[in-house]
Amino acid sequence: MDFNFNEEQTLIQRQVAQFIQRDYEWEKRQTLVTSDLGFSAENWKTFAELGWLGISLSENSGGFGGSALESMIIMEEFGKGLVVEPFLETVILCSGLIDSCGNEEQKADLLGPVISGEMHLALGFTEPQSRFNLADVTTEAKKKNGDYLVNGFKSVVMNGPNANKLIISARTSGKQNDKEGISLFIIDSNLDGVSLRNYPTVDGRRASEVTLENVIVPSNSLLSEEGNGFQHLEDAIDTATLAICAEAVGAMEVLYKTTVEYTKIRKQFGQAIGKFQVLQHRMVDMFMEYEQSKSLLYMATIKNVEGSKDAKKAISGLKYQVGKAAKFIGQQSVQLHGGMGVTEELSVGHFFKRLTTIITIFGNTDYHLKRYSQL
Amino acid sequence: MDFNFNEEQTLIQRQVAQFIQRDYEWEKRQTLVTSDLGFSAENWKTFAELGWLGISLSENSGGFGGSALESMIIMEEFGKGLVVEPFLETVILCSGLIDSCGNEEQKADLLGPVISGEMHLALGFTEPQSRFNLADVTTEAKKKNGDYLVNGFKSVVMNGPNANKLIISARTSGKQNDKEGISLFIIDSNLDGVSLRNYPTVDGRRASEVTLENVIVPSNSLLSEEGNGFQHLEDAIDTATLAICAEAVGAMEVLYKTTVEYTKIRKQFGQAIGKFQVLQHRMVDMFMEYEQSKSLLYMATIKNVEGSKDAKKAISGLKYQVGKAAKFIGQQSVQLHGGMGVTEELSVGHFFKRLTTIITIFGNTDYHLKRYSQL
Amino acid sequence: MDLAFSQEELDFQEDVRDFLASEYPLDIKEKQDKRLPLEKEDMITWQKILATKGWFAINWPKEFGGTDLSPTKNYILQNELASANTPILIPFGVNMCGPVVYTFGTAEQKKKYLPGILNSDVWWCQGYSEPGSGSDLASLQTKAELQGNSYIVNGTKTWTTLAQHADWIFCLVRTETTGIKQEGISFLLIDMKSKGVEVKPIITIDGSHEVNIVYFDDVKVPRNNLIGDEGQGWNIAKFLLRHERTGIAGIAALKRELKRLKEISANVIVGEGSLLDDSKFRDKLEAAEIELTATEFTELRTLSQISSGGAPGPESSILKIKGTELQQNISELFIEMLAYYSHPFLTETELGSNESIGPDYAGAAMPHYLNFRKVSIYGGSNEIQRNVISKAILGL
Amino acid sequence: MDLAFSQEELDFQEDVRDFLASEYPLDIKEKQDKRLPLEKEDMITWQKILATKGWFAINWPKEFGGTDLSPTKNYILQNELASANTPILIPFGVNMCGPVVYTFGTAEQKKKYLPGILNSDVWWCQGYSEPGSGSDLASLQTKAELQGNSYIVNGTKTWTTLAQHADWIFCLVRTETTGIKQEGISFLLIDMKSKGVEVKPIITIDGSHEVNIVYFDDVKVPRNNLIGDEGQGWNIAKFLLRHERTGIAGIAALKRELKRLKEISANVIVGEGSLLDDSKFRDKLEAAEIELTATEFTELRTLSQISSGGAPGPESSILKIKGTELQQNISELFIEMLAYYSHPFLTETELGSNESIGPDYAGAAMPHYLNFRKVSIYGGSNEIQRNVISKAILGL
Repeated sequence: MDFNFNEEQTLIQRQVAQFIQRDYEWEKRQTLVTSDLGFSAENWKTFAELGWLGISLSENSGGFGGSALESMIIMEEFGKGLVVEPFLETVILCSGLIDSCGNEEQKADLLGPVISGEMHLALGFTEPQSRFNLADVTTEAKKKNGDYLVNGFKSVVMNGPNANKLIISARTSGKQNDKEGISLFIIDSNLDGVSLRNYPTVDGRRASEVTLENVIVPSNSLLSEEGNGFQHLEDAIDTATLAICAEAVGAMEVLYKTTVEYTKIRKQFGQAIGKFQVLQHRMVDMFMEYEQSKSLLYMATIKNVEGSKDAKKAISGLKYQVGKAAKFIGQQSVQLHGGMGVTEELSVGHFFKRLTTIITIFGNTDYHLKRYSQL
Repeated sequence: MDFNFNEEQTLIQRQVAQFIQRDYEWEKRQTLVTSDLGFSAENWKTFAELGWLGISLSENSGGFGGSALESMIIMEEFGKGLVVEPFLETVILCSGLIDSCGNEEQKADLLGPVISGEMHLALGFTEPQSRFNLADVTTEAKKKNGDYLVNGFKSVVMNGPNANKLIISARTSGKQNDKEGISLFIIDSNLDGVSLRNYPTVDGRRASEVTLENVIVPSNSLLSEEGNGFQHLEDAIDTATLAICAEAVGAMEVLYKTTVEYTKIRKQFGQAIGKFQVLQHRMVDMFMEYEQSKSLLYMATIKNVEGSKDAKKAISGLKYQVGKAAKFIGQQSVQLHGGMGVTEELSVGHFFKRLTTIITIFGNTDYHLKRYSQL
Repeated sequence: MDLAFSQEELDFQEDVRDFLASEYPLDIKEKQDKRLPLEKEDMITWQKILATKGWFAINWPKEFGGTDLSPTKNYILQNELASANTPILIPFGVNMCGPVVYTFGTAEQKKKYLPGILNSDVWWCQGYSEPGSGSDLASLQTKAELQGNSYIVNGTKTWTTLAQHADWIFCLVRTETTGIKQEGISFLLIDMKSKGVEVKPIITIDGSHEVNIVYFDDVKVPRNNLIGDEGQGWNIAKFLLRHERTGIAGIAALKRELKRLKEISANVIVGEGSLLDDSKFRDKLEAAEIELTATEFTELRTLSQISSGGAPGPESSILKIKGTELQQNISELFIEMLAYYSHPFLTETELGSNESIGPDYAGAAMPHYLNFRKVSIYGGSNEIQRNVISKAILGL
Repeated sequence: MDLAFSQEELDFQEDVRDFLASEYPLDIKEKQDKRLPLEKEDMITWQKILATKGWFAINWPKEFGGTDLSPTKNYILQNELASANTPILIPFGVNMCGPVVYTFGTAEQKKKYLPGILNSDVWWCQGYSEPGSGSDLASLQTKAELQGNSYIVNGTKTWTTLAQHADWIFCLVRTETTGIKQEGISFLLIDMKSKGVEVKPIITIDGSHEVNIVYFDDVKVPRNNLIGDEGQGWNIAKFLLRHERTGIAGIAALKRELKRLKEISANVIVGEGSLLDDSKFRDKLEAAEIELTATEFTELRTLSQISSGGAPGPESSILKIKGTELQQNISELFIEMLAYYSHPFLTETELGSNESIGPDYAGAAMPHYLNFRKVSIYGGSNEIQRNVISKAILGL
């Protein structure tokens, strides 16, 4: 048993940490959030140049053959900077999916441009009624003249506004909620019949409602085989869940530490509020929630890399713990900052908002406790 | 709306409080607990003389025509003294049941002696597999030559060792878990085929495992009509739930106040531990749990007296709250007393143990939250 | 002991219901039902309508133009108003400045200030908190120096709710810098149009402009704007805090929101059933309902004590704690219910444009959740409330 | 990073399993499986058996007769022992007095005391707490005054676990009453057979006799029973506390108990299914399992740091807090599972007589629940542990 990073991993960690510290100042990040694009194209170029966009992709797709461990390292550091660049959506979620089940042509077409920073992707895996059930798919794809005719609606598609291509789940057979009969399609955002309503989300990111109306999708846009998309989708979401938990762990570390430091300075009744025992113990509980989350993050990540048979169960256990911790640390950080905690001005409120969405994304605490129990 | 007791009720409250203070010293109580009988026959005589044993029974049964409000007042005070006399079992649970559904002969035979203090009763309503489901009855009663032949097993019958008569639920028709087909029988503990294994319980009381083997029970021992016992049983348990919640509220009041006083005296690190903010806030939470429990106790009791249509729901809400509060106040009282809290010597551990059993008796917190939700 | 209403009280309830059915303006009702922000005019309009029935200054003594409603009728009124989802009243005039003026003010001051509060023509805001003061209110630094017949006020107030609409502000100011800090505080009324008063918005994490910073730069305030004596400000503030806390639990509004949550979640499909059938979600909802009922009856017990001649004491701190915990808890359950659809974050204008993302009840949920983080912080944080109970009730 | 065991470690695991299958005495196993109390002889027998394989003094350096087992092998061993439900080892000799003697003792002291600990012939107990000292250990009052070549010891120790069996006690005593209170404390070994030592049982709410009060009345103790220098006692105690806390979480035993709870509750019928199918019960059980796994990996991360050269630091306070919370939590779930059958309260003799009330696993559940209230109080209460983390890690 060994919990240490190897040399290469340590290097990546340092590199990302350095980027956050040097090139991701808070004020700069805030201007990105309100910009048209919603993030920095320049930063994205830097990610490409430093090789981060291909680090977790397989060598035969042009990547560096890393694993969920490298993604974890990057995402944990990104969490500390509250990075808004859509690394999770384009690289981990969509590229990971293509890497694992795309054909050679699709990999060449899409992953090359992703790795070089020229392509953005988004995954449409939820519908208004589907909540966290990936098999609840009503969007339909019917064979027609060798193509597919797609009709349906995908909701809250993260990074939708910015994506050149969308990957969506659609039903080619079976009934709503059937795991069988779900297919994945790569759809160009510009295709006729695809319309996006774009909007900002509370965590300073962007998403879209995607309407698909008689969209003619060529059959070579099918990812993997017809009807067997569910397992690939679930695997991709699981990998992304690990990654977003790593982001949360990074964000929680900053948040609890910021709060501790704030209470050392902020004075009330003639003393630093960090001297009040009730607040001390609450911060100890925040610290412990963070440590417990980090322990499960490492455990679940390694189990996934090692292909352990309880890897999926470990992910649900992790997301449960992270959801619980993110809520507690987020809410208490705001509470301990007092009025300042609820202003747009301080970073604490923004960390809190991102942690709040992370609790929901890919399934909330209740959902994952139930899934843990069933796996 | 009015939350004040009337003059008569105030009088009863004072009378019981005075008894606890003057005649129920802690050391005396502790000798009762380890005595053969398990409580004081003399105290019981006093209860009879003061009229407490008949206070909640109807006038036509020889009682004083009081209501659940009077029982609440007595039980709340009893809770403060951790009274071990089986008032709940003999008077509230069994006599209340007979009063509500017994025939004139049964009332005359049994309630007179109860009111005068000469008769003790116990209710056998649980079986090893039944948990909190009153309809889960496998004990069988078959008609035979005008009598009933009863076979079965009743578990953890509170006050069993001391009861002259047992009331038991038995199935005269239907399947296990059917609400229909349950009948109630008054059985003399001395009947052939009735055998009791008696034992102390953790709260310093007594209970029995009751085996019924080919017991011939005369048909005039049937309470109410054959097969319709369930509703009466449920009503009796509900009334007793109100009463045991009142006891818990009394016990919680003593426990949180004792703890507050202890922390004012007990010194650590050169100061009274009650000066530590973490302990202060915890005691505030204990106080609030107590107040919230008391509010629901009053509400549920009045609703029951007024025959409100959501009276049963109010009882389950109350038992849920009391279960939650009893656990928190009980555990934290021990914790704040430190090592002394876990010794037999101090009263705190005994209050904790009684609160622990009250959490379970008549359905625990989970059970009542579910029932609340279903009513 | 009884919970039943008398016939007179039942008639009163009927009266309130009839009034709401006919007098609650539809345009305001629509905004309220959609959880859209109200304009200043909406709030004033509604207050004026309530005043026609004497249901605005309900706690004021009759001699000052109030209704002096009985606790039970007040309970009935609040339940009916909340259940109809009418706008909350802005408390700074009617529940705070008014009672201070009629309790501590001179005859002249009563004559000058009370009518504008009663008829909602004058909008008041509250100048208590300062940057740095937080829960330690007595550490406030805004200075009022007497020069001739005027106070010259310098300093900064913050978290000033709806100051952008206000005509007047009542302030705690420091008239004495030596001695015990509480004893140097005075209660001063300041016209917001005075020279040297500047209001700067604070945008909160829910994206709204509700609170402000108010700067006072050599603001000249007539000496007879002082309420009570110099140095009496802290006592006046304590008087207000005690009165403010009764009803702070906001039980009636919580009941409405919980009911709404239950109704909506019964229609959110999860697997074979609804979200309300989901045991984990339902448990949280039912537990909240029980806690809410307990808090309601704790409040009623407190009111019953007051009716029997007791004064509202530190028990009201329980209501502040439990009420705000429930507000936060229920707003959080809305987020859980909405899942991904709690994430879209439109501006208030977009929210009002009928172009919601997801179901029409979705848009306001996250702003509410974020906004409600404040309720455990302001008005004496819940930590401070526990300190109060610890000291005043438990004697620790 | 990896979690896999090496081949050598897998072989070791096999070795432990084989050993347990053949060497774990059946009579002891039966008592353990029924959760019945062990006799002193049972405990000693088992410790001696473990010692034959070098699995008793696993953390001791080899030069003193220990095994100096690697952290991973230790982890494997603890898991196998707990999973087989072998008796817990009495820590006072092997994990406490032993390390103190070989770290701070003279050559002569090592020679005198270590063999008796290694072969379990000498039973040690711990004289730290005093009536009134509680978590404020440094306030201890038991005095040792030097008279010639002996200390004269007077005072009272309390909560002394299994002192009724003990041959020797190691004590913190006060050798200096002036100055900083920590600096006047010394570490002294006392023969329990000395004149003036008296042991009085304390009965706890679970009905058991586990702890005692030990009185010292003019007890004469040879000067060379002092470990280290006079005044070094506090440092020795801190050294021990740090070492004691690693492994204090008791993960392996918790895993066994949780597994047992799961297995039993799967057979408790509730309605149509089992108690394990009941969503509320199962949620609590699964949440405990996740917390347990997190704590296990927090411990492993800490051990990994130690292996990489770090010293066990205040992080171990997390393990104390989480481990004890889990112990209490799981013992509580047993009560919930048993419902009414947790109430019968038999004596230890009756429990051993095979005449249990209800299912045979029922009798020990309530005593365990009650007994486990102590775990958040002793060894530095969980409040103290939070103070430690606050100060030492968060710098507050």
